[in-house]
Amino acid sequence: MTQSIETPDLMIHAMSQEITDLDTVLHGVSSPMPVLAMSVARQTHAPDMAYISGAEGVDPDIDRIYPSSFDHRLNRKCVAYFGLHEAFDLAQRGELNVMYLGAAQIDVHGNTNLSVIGSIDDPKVQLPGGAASAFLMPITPKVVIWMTRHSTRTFVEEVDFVTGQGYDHRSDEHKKNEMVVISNLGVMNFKNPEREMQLQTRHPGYSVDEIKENTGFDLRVAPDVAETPVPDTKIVELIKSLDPDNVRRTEFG
Amino acid sequence: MTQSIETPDLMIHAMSQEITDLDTVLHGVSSPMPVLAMSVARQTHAPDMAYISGAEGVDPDIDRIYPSSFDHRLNRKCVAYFGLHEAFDLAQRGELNVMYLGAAQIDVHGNTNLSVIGSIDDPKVQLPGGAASAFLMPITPKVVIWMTRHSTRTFVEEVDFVTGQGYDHRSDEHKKNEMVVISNLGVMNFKNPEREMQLQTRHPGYSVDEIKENTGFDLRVAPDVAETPVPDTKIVELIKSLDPDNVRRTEFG
Amino acid sequence: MRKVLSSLAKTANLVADGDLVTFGGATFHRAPMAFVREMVRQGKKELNLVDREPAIDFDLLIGAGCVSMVRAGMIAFEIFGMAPNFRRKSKTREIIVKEGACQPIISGFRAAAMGLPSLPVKGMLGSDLLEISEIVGGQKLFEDPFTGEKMIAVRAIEPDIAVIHAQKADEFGNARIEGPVYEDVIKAKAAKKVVVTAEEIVSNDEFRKMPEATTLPHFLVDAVVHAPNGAYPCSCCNYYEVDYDHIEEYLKAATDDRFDEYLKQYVHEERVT
Amino acid sequence: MRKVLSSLAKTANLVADGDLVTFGGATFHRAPMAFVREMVRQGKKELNLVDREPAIDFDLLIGAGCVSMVRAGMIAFEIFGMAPNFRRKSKTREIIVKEGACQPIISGFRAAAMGLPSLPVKGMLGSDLLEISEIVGGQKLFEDPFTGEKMIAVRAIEPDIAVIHAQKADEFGNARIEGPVYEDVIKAKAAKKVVVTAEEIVSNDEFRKMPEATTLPHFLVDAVVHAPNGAYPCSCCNYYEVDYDHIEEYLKAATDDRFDEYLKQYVHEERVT
Repeated sequence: MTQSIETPDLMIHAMSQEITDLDTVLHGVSSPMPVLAMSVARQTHAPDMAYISGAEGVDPDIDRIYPSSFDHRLNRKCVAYFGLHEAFDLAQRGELNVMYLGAAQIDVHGNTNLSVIGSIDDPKVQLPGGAASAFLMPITPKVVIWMTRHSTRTFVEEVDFVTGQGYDHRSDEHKKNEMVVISNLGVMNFKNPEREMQLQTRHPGYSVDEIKENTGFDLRVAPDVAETPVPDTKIVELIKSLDPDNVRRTEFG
Repeated sequence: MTQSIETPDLMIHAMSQEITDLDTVLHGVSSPMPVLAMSVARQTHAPDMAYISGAEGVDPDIDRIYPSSFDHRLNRKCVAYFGLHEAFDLAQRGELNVMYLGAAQIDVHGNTNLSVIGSIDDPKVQLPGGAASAFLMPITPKVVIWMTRHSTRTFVEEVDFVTGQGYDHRSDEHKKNEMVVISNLGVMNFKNPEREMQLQTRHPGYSVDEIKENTGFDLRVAPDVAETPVPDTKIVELIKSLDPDNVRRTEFG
Repeated sequence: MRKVLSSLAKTANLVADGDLVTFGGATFHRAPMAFVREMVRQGKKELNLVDREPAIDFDLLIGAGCVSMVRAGMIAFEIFGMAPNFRRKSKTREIIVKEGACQPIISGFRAAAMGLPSLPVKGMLGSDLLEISEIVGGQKLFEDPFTGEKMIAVRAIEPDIAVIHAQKADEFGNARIEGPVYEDVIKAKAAKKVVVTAEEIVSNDEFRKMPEATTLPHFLVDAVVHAPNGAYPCSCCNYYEVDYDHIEEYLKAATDDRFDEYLKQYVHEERVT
Repeated sequence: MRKVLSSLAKTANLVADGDLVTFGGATFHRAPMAFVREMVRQGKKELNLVDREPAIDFDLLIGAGCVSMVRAGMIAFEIFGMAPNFRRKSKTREIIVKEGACQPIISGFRAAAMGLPSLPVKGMLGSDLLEISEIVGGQKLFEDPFTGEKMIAVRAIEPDIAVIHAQKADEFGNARIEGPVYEDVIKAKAAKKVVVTAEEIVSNDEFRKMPEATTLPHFLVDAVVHAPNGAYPCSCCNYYEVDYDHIEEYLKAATDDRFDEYLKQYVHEERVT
């Protein structure tokens, strides 16, 4: 049980580390983990980042999160409003630096599926839909995918449907953009010439082999693979205070 | 002198008559005459029209005009702001019903010139530019051109440069849109199958022949040509009160 | 300005069976739920719904049998999980799902708002969604006339009707939205007809005192309805928050096959002001 | 948010000779005149100016010899007549005039603001202006990928710098414009660099009390300058009106060949705070 309590916080901390100061960052719908990660980043190492809420507030002073990531209380004391269509324009201009996206399936090239399990013509399961993935995945300098259930069913050889574009579905120009995958087992990126997924850090308690076993393709391992840094007590307390109702745990069900 | 005092008011009244109730109407820059015409229409026969000011106010309560038609005091007690780019979107949707435009030259087909006198490569006079003419002329259901100096130099056989598109420079679809020309001598339209300019009403004091003599092409005369209606005292007083400094007369210099 | 103040019943009558319909708000926020419930009571059929990220508004209409087609970037109940009626009826093929992506849907609305047949967007290339959209005619690959860059043209989405819940409106149709506006102005410009439901009907003078706060000028709006609590159980900024308990009750009813009971209690027997 | 408060001199230094430059405001309203005067003092050269309907801002720079090219929908002094320096120097060919139309210029800014290489517009077809624009590469006829409708593609206009005068700003670059906004938000999004000059520098808390009134969020703004009366002799809504007498004095000076005197008195000897 200790592990299952700590995993969300470990992931949130890892997600927050993907933001560097002065980055302009947006989160989308159904995103308690990104909201917490962005809040942690802003209150720790990236105080000058531009925080654009999916609820449209800019740089809000977030005191706590809610079941909906668009809850307008997440705009508390914001300095301005900035609509999603404006944020998307920013993305088209290349000025949205970091975006957090979810996925039901991901493959070795980073293709994500949020559309259907099975075939599109006769789906076994109709998923909720990709929202901004197909638009933002190729054009955003850094996309962070968070996945709370790392298994051979979610990390697959080939996704059933390409909602968000992995590197083999991108133009050369868009291959330059970075992707990071943060799961409940480790942190993966694509920092190799072939742009295939590789394990960069494993969460404490999981071995490289365990993670590879839970992955549906032959997961590369970065030469400098290491352990995912554990957030200090201050950060864990911050996360707890921002999420008193444990909304972040719903994704780990 | 009586005539020169009354002509602006006669023209303003005629210009106001082109608005029917519920029309959405916009004026542009350097437009004291349209501002007055729209104000008169709204305070008399078209109380429910939508008035969009070039200064961006919607349905302002205008107490007086100023040398600049974008003076923000023209937005007094407006109900909303609506930017020019929004008004142009409305025009592209076909929902801007009436627009007032100026012209330095106009020809038999309704082409207007606001760009250059002489050739574009070696102009005798560089004019201020057509502003919205080339965009709005063809696509707006009704364009009203006001011209304060009707002569053979301004009503010409062929304009030196087609800034705004007359009927011979339009697609069939855009030929359906109406144009009205209101000068210091009379009111002209293009209500004939050939879409050529014809005199519809002559201002009091001017004969048909006089107007034809002051026109640089063979001006058609509508079968039902009549005299331009004279505004009643109430309207003249209204105009006077809205323009205490006689800004409207500057165009007649 | 002419008076356009009307009733829920009369304005819901503006929706014809088969219409392409969109709503203001996003997920659980400022959706025009009073209007949605009235649509259910009036037994609308074969509606074609489109929005970026709808939730209970779409799901309720789907559950009540009013819908034949849905186009959305995502339709879900956020952390509560799948939209239950959407999930069930998409599986049984009672509704046709045309999954879009947020940006092409927003840009489709924008194209219509701008009076253009289509609008270019970036991204999208390489996604299977593009293929599907190309087949259904919503998106097309083209080259920019200047740079030759491969772009996606998104076809204009012009809803027959957009229904928007606002905090304040006057009897002429001027409307003020407080807090996040989402794509509501764009939708109002894009749609053929626009209905505003409002928490409060205020005087025209209230608008003239703060014109910079007016979100929709009257000439974009066809009818206004006084609908206090009109977004409930969704939130309405400065008025009330999401009733998350009600959302869970809805989910439970739909999942436990007691959705008819929910409809009876909260829709058909609702007392409309 | 990081602090970007600076001085007129330093921010005017951000403008390089030859830059494509646009200004906020329209005709005699909220043009960033203090910044314009500083540009003259710094002796900028060969600027390429673009705007929908500029007036004294462009004419002053033209008269001071800072400009080599102008693209505008209209450049005039409203009922006062022609822009005197524009008229003179366009005749002598000291400046090149690329006449646009308002909508293609606005749409060019919009394309850049949206990150698109071009944007379609209606109208324009049949005007000689289109031919000229096609030659200079600003507009191109194309067919809508869906309807085949003949449309004009307007090439994105991405200014090197946009200078916008606002009523209020904070030290981080958040800016509030009161009254008409014109295309100022679009320009700020379109430009590579954005300078805001402001009547007042207020605290960040002032912005957080009324976020819906914030026109430009800080991340769109590169530098902020405190410039009281920074639009003079143009108007600044809620602060001061146009000084029409000064406009006439300017015109007289330019027309009577005493423009150097005007520059000396009002520009070179201006005391800058």
